[in-house]
Amino acid sequence: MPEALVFYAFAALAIGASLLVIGQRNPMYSVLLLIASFGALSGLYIQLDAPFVAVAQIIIYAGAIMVLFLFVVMLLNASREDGATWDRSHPIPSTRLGKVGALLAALLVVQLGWALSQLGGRSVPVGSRVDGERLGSVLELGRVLFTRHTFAFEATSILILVAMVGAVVLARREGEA
Amino acid sequence: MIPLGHYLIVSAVLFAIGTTGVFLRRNLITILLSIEIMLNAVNLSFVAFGRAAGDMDGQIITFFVMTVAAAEAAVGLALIIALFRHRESLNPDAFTSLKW
Amino acid sequence: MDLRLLVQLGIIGLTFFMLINASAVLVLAERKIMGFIQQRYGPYLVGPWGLLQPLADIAKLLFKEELRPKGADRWLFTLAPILSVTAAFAAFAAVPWGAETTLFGLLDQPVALGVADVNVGLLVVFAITSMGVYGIVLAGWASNSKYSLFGGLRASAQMISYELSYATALAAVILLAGSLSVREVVDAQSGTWFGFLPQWYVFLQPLGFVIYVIAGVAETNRAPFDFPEAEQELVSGYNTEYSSVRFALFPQAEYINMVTMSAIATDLYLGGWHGVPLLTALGLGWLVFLGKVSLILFGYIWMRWTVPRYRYDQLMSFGWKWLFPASVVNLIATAALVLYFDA
Amino acid sequence: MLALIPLFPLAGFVVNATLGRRLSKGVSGGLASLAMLASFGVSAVAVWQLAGMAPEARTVEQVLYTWIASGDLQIEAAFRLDQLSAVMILVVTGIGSLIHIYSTAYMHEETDGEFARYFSYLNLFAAFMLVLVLGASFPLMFVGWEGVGLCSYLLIGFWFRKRSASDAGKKAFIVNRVGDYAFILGMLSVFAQFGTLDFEAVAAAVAALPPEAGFGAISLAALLLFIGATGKSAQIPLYTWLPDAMEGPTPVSALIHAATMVTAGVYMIGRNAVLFSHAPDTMSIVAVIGAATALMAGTIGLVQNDIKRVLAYSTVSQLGYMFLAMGVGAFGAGIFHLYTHAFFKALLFLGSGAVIHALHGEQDLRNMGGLKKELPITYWTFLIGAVAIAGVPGLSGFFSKDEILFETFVEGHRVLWFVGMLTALLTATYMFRLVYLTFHGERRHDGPGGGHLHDAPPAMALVLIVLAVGSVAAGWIGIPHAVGGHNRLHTWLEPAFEAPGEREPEAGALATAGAQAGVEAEGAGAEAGEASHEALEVALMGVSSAVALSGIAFAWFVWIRRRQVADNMVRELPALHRLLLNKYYVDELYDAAIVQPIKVASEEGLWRWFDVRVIDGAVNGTGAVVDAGASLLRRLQTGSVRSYASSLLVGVLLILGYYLWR
Repeated sequence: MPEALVFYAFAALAIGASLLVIGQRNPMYSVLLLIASFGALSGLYIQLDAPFVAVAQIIIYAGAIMVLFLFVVMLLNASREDGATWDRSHPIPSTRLGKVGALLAALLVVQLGWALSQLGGRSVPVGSRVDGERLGSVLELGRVLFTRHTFAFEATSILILVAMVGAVVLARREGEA
Repeated sequence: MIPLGHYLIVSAVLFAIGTTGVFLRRNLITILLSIEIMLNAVNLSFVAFGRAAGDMDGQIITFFVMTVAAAEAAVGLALIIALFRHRESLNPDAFTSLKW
Repeated sequence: MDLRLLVQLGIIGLTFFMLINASAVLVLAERKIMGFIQQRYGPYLVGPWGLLQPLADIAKLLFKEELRPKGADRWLFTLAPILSVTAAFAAFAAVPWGAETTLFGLLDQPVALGVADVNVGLLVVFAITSMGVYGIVLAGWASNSKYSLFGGLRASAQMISYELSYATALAAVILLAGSLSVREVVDAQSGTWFGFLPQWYVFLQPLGFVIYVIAGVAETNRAPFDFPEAEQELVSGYNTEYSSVRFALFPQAEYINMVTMSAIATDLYLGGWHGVPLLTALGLGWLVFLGKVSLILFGYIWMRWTVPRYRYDQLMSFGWKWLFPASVVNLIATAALVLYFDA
Repeated sequence: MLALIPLFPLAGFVVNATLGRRLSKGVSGGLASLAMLASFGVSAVAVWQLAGMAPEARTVEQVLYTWIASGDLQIEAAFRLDQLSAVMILVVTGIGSLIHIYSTAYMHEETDGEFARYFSYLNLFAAFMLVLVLGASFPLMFVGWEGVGLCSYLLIGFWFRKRSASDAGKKAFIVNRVGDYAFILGMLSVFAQFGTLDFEAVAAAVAALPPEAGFGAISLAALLLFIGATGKSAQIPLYTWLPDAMEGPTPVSALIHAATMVTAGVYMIGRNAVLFSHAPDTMSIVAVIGAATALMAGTIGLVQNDIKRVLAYSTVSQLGYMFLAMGVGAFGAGIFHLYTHAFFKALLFLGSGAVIHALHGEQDLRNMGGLKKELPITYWTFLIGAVAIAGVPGLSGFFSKDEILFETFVEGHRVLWFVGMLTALLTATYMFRLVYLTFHGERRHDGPGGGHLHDAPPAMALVLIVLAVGSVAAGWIGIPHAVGGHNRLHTWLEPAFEAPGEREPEAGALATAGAQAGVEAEGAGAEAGEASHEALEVALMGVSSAVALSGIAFAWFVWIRRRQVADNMVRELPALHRLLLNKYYVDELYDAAIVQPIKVASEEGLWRWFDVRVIDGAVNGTGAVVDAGASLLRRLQTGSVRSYASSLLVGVLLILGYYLWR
């Protein structure tokens, strides 16, 4: 069954890449690996009969956002993590904080697993009920997006605008006009 | 046909990885990346659910998440640049003092 | 192993082969045309009229020494050129270059000339080309040299800026054709107005076409927008530290990108393989396609050796303050017209 | 249609208040007057239509919108025009427009801005007064009630740069608060008993009950409402603000403090005639208070030296008459007197205004005299007013006042009747004292410009004349049967004082009203002996006219013939004179009994103790608590992103865990 193989390959790629993203200290590598994992994810999307989402994933995430990250990494050129002075007034020392966080994350995994185990119908094959043709069609997607979700769409556009202005204001040096 | 559960498991694992990243890494950029991982994990489960339920909304939500992620990245990176100008550092622990 | 699959593989191989050669041919063409424009011969020693010059170049490049600067990032330094060339090849995968044909009745049902027909093909092309930037950026960063770094930075900024106009121009065409599949867009342009004027979108989208071409030039880092490798400013930009095959891959990628760009332009604006009824009838439409593409390519080269390079800040402000607004206006106007005439 | 009536003045107010200072005097004044005239026209048309209907069905109602709807309290913002309010709106708009016109001349010295401010206030007052009159329910009436109070405050203190003026304004406002408080309580108790606040509904509900024997809930409600009325209409014990209110411009005194606002209390009682007539005890209280006020104010008026104050006290005492009438159940008579009084009292005030105008602000009688020749128009019109109020037969004042006295007599309140007569005597006396001191005798002042004074300018003169005609003729719609006339006003007003249910056409004259009032058992008997009735009435008329004439004669004797008599009296009865001159020391009494204790209490108790200790303590305490809490919580706000993130994640875990546990 080839598609199962494809799925496992992509899933493994995504997870592995993500692990490596947080696994080493060089932000440059992290960015690239994250791109890889996004690619894998878009593969999964294609398998889920969402080609448009897949392409958008590549274009927006890998093509735009990640370039932005890359740009910043190169701009700041701070390739290594630097140890900062941790002021002592904190209730939790920084190292322990990291450990605590990791522990919490582990708990999260447990809980999510638990939630999944309680979820009904998780073993039914995806898309066994409905055909992927309609879901795959960009036309349909656009129709839904611009009719039922118009408001959300407009709201997001405003959000983007605000974010843009904010970014400009933030990144400007003090004193610059 | 892949069972829905598999996708969900993948997304759960990705989410957990993102969370861990936020805590373990000491580099603002990497932390932002971890957040992106979480977002994508959620996206995956959305699309998977949508596919299983057979309607578009999963994909729609994914779009909105993407746009939000774009905005978040823009602002976040701008912040990082601004912060980096103040202290030549990207370590969140360097910015614990609430004003300087 | 049935015949059809064989033919498919053949087509793919053919496409790949043509692309590889395309770069070689283009190098020669570029140098010849440059010579012509600068009123000199250009290469003429190797082979008749210097036709074998590309081979010589390739040989030279192959036998050069592989240099890697000290402190360069081992993996990324190697990965970068591969990445860019891969992206370049992959992008062409979704570009159809000929009508469906039965190879003169050889097949019972027709095959499409082109590697793959994706129903969101246009987006796929766009997506992959947008990945192409990573090659350059990484090259700039990995080779740990300030010239390269600047080249990379410029490349990333420039590409992000121009992708917007590029995509918006495409969107207008998509609106007209009402489909994301390149092949359907092309077929939508068959036929003529008033019996003589071919129904090419360039006539409906003159502004869009101009925007597309300009943005395309910027995307492929060709002069006058070749800032990532601006000899006068940054020795050779992102590929300063490269040599031998690693270096060879970059121009290769660049030329292939040019071809892709032109091919897309042909498909979207110039009616692809349509336009010469006779050849189309003979099933030789792909020749028409080839002709158009080479025409555009000639335009590229011509432009490079005629127009002086911009200034970087000018490039940016032009992209954001003129090209992008223009493309947006174009898109909105198109949308309005489509709405008006359809409904 | 009805809504238009208050709307016109309101519009005038808005215009004058917003861009008044940019307008010239002519424009703003003209606008205001036009607004009033327009609303007068509308009300005239409305009343005409009303008159066209069948007598028992004469009510026009216009519901604008539902104002308050909470639980079983359902109040529409509704205007209702019936016979009673018809009279009122005609008085308000008619007299109002006249006074507006008068003011355009009177206030002419003011700057444009002040001028516009004055007229905006005046218009606003008119609007509120009309709301008060037209309101179909207690709350709406209360809106107008408070609104006119506000405007009276603003107008009394119009020259707020003058200390005494602003003080007087404040006094009026504060004294009225007492009454308004009682009014609110009255409203509440009415609602508590009848579950509605609409006048007609209340009347219907009350009519179902028998008249209260003894002092019960209804009487309480009525009493509270009456106390409210005493505040607004300057009756004992809350009358003290009215004389001070004379600090305001004279036209204001004429409009607000003589013709319209101060009669609101009377109108309110008339409006709730059914309610009051079911509370006999309250009725008698009203009657007694009214009579007492009439007498007391009359006596004070006898010795005051400020021309306007004299008029103010006469107003108070005339209002006393009206309340007396209301108290004895002669609602028609009360309203009748209200209506005639509006004419001649406005006339008198405006006349005094003309005098003051001529003398450039001189108000002291002792500096007047001998103005007869210089101000002929003012003199003659003023004289007419005086004659009318004094109750000389044939003029408006006579009929109304006499009717009140007659009713009082018939209802068996002999004592009150006597007091009324006494007051009538006093009225005649002090009015003519005023006339003589002002216009007759020799001149006790030096007028500007070589002594020649200019008489009232045309606008004022016109108004004076119109009002003079009014004060002569206004009474003629109420000529009693006894002298062969027909009391139209009564038959017109009759149904308004009965519950909507039992308005049968043949509801004969106030006999039925008396019967319902149930003041006396022999009210029913009154119908029987109609003939003897009329004879009695004629006799009483004779008495009262005699009284009036004798009062005039007395005044003539004292202040024209033998000036020294007055001085002798002062010399011989210094205590009495001082008592009267100082208005029975009531103000001082209030000051000692109420104002000072409140001052002390608020200063020592509220300020030094409550405010400083409790409130400030509370504030500082809050601050301290916040401070302490912050010093604890700041440990949470470490500023470390990751600690925030961890707390966030903990939250996520908890919530998710909760949903999993369930």
